[in-house]
Amino acid sequence: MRRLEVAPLTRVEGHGRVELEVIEDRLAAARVLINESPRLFEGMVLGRDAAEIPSLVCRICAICSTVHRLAACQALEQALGVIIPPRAALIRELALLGGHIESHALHLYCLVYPDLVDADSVLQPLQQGDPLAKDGLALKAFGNRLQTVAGGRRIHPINLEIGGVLHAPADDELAALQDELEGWLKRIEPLIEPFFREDAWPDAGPVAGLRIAVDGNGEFTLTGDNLVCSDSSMVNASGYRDLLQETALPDTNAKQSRKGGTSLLTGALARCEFASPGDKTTPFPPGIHANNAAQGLELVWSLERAHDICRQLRAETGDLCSPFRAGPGSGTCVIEAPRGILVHHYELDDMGRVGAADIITPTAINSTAMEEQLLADLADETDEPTMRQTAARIIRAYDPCISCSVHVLRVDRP
Amino acid sequence: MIRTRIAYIRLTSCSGCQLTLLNCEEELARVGELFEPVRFEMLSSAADDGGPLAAVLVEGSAARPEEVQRLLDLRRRSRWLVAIGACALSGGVNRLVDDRQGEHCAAVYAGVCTGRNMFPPQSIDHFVAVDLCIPGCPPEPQEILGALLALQRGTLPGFLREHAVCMECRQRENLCLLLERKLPCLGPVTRGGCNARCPSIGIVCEGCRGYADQPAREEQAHLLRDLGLSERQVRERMGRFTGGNHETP
Amino acid sequence: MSASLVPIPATLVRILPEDPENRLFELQTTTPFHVGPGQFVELTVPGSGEFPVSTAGETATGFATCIRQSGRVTAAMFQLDEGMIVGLRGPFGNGFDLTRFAGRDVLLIAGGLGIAPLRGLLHALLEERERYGRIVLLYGARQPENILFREEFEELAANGTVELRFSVDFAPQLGEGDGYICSVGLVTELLQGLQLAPDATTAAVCGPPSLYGCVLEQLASTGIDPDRIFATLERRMKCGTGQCCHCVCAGVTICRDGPVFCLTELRSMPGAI
Amino acid sequence: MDGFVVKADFLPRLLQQLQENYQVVGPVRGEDDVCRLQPLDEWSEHQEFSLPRISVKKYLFPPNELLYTTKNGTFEPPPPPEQMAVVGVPSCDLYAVDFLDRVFADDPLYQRRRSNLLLVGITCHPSEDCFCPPRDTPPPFDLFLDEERVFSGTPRGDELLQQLGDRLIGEVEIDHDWTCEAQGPPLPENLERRWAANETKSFWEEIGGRCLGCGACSAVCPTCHCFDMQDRIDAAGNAVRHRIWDNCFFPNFALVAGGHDFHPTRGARFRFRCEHKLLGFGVFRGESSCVGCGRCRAACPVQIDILEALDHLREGAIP
Repeated sequence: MRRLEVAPLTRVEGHGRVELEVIEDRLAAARVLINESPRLFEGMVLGRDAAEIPSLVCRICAICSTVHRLAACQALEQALGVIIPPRAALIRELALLGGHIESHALHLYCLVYPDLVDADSVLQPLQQGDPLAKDGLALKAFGNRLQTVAGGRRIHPINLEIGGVLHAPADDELAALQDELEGWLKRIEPLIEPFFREDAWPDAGPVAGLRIAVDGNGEFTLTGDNLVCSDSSMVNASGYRDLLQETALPDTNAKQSRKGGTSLLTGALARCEFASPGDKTTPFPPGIHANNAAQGLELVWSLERAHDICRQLRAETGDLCSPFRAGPGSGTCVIEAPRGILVHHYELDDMGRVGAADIITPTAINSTAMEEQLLADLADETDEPTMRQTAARIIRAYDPCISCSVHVLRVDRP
Repeated sequence: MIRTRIAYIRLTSCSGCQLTLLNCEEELARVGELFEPVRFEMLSSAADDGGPLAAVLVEGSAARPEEVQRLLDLRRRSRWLVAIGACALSGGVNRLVDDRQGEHCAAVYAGVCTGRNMFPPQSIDHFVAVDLCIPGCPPEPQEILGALLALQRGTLPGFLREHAVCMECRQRENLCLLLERKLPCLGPVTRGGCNARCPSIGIVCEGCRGYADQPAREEQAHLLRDLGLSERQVRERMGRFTGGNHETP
Repeated sequence: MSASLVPIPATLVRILPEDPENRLFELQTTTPFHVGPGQFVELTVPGSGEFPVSTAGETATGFATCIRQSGRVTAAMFQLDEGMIVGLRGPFGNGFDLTRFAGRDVLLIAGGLGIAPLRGLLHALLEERERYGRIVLLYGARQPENILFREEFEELAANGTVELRFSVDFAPQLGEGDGYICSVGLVTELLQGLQLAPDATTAAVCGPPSLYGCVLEQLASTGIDPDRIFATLERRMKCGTGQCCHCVCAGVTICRDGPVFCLTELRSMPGAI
Repeated sequence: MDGFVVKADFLPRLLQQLQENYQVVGPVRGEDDVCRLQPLDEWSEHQEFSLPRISVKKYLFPPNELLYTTKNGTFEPPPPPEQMAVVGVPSCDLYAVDFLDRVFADDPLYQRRRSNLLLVGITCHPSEDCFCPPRDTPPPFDLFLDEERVFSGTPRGDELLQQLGDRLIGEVEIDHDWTCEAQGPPLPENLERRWAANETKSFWEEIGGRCLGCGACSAVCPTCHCFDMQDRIDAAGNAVRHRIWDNCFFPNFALVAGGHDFHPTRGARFRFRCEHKLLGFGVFRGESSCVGCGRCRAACPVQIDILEALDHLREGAIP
């Protein structure tokens, strides 16, 4: 037996590596390992006032900071019985969409696109004046602008607190965003086209894992009350544990999610399959690489939705934040991070302080599927360099966020 | 033109400081012209050639021997070492687990995590000499870019100041949240350079850039208590980014 | 003097290492630029910053300054090569008034890098050597190898132009060539045994704050008129024009009203030394 | 100086006239109830002449001002600023401009801005924080509006009045009382001697013990003019320098190479600021530059009051 290493995984978020066990030139086992220190956010929040939590937990991950912060707000609002004003909900969703656009653009144009043009990084195509790299980054910048206007900052937004939001974008800011959104909607198609090209990807087999997503009743959504699974089951957020059966792996700082022994897939591809949009004439590329195309499709939907929200917000004048009183309760939020389902669950004691917290991140959910996918797609591969390269591209296709999945993947054994 | 060789690594943190550079979308092409990212895993697949570096940028706190090893190796290879962000500078939010690390580890991993091979997260100046500090959680893009441009010219940058957020907030003629809204703003003791981003949209400063030079911590704590915060709340609020909640101001 | 905050370009025509920490930079400008002894200029390393530095004397084509690598900007200055361009503002401040020295014995007391402005003064005095009586230079440095401009001074002493005495804080052993090193200890010890005519002597002192603390009043106690005991002060002089307020001490703008003050003035400036 | 009674619509007409040649700014009260100087597009009936958070100083001595850009080994100053007219400047802020004019008398960049700035003063409506010193000479202005009268102070002002001749009714004597109705206590006599006698630390250190060192007082002061300079490389690769507002409350303000700090405590820094405001530095020694606008009192988060320092000096013994 030989052990091949793809280390470090590059152009992904966080430190990880892949170990491939090869027996007689055939891949026998695949493991995704992480190189991160546990950061113990679920412990850190214990004993703290609910109000402190959103700004702490958004520091789990920079790329998903908006969605982490929002998940905490929503779970804690549920625990405290707070109903937020409709205007605040719109501003929050705008921030969420901004994060979605930024993250997808980062993944597609900075992390994946270099593979399509055979470069080490996006810097090479950029310097050569490649219009796709340039426009892709401009789209990423625009996602950041949405996050800034609605969330107050690109990374670790400040505007989202328990009860609603603290600040409303000015009308002229919203009007400017509307104009820009219209511009983007006109030019988005050629920008996502390369990710649909079939010849751009390595050969790949069927995608592993039961699909799960936040239920949008057939529509594109990032928020909702229920989780839906491709085996036709549906659970309410509070029953997330039934769907995501997490176990701690012995002797490691790792947890894994499965459903009745079957791996799960979450993310853009899963969402697209549930959303069944009217127009899906363009076929997706093969296998898991379809996730990239699905992200492209979501960019379009996100821009459309953001445009709609800007319009609605300009007509809104209501309150921004509902008052709340500290007290006991428990709440769960399921929400779609750019790379899949994120769950935040908190239990508050009589003083309104956190007594228990549980955070499940999408990359943790996908980890088993990733390993299965590596095994399946590389089954016939015998050339080692190709094996390494393809393995890296398969992992990249999931758009993993290793730093925020820190407590749920296997770390290096000591 | 010979590009300046740099590395940008991350230890225990959220990737926000690296993302801050990638968020300089308009300037990235220029960055690519001037710099060769010898090691910057989030951005580039190029394999580290192990050669000398002009500067290594470090995000995150050190929490494992392996991270210290990586720091020491890059320090040896580099003319300058730049600590970026609250985690690298003070330990940041990572420090909030500090003395309860083992306890939390057990809670989060249902007793299976032993906390082995890790130690309470530390600022990186515990292990290596730091030439330049760029604060913030997250840091300001213009501070990172400006610092890079200076380093590329062979000098440490001189524009990073350590005065309080209040100065910039006053220059922007904002409503004073502390004085006029009676909100617990940390502007008077927090290091500026963010152009008072949060107070300018009516949100109190939460201190993400760490303390200003010679902060009036006791006076600030007194103010917060006057606004109705409990002793514990004052400690938690002021300690969020400045090395944990152990120190009473 | 120009009060403009926009520098003019100056070329580094020569860079001479003086000792391990100090270098002499000779600058040249396209238009004549005269810096009097005791005055200072603001030097800009483009992109890095600006710092005040006194003149260490004029050269054939401009003037020289002696710079110690002590911070960020001076470190950047030390990266520059001959022929490169720096920015120059000034000259600033009131330097030494040579009429106060004319017809009198001159006592120069320097500690460490304080020798640089006094070298500028010495050069000015030597321009018209005949106008002055004795010129005595007392100079304290940390170690023998830290004595700046040593050869130049020893040559002047050898031909009788000046009387010279060095002191050093540390010296393992004084050897043959150390003839002018008279003591191991404080520069003030060099004063002992000097046959001074206090009422005919003008003194100029430059060095670290600790030097002023002990030497100025000691000179006054020997009988030298406090109006004829001069010291040059060091502060964080940023603008050079009395506008930025960084160097203000006791209401006095050091950059504009100084940096050279007589002891009588200094006595009325609490906190100045 | 000429004075005229004006017709009711003089102000809007003046604004129209100014907009032909100047960028016009004036005090505007925002949604957050804060008054700031900002560009004026049109004359509002509800235009309120209250004291802006920061005076006209921000246009003459901007918080962050480009000093030069390097180009091929030379240091190029920025292009000259645009012509600007500031409408509705209260007299305390005009006196502050007079002080700054003298501080920066030799500074070409300041003078370039100043000569491009037209000032339209206005009788102020004092707030509870004001404490203006007595005045017997007028401050600098191009035009000054005193309720239904207008005065011209410069040839530029004369020219404007000529252009607006049809809005003027009749010439009047100028009998304006330049001392504001919110008159503060006069400076104590023998201030310099009192100052020297009051070097005793206890009072200043007691205040320093409350002070946050945030610098808000200096930031809002219309005569504070401490500055620092910052160098950087711009995106195009040129070295640039900016002049930025500094603040004597910052710990490194009086730090010298070698690490000695001449103002080591917040008490010492507060004393330094009071000395600057009340006694003056350098050629301005003996002249108070405090115009009594009261901004520093209003801005201090811990209610430190320069009048407290003045009282302390007044009550202290003179040797």
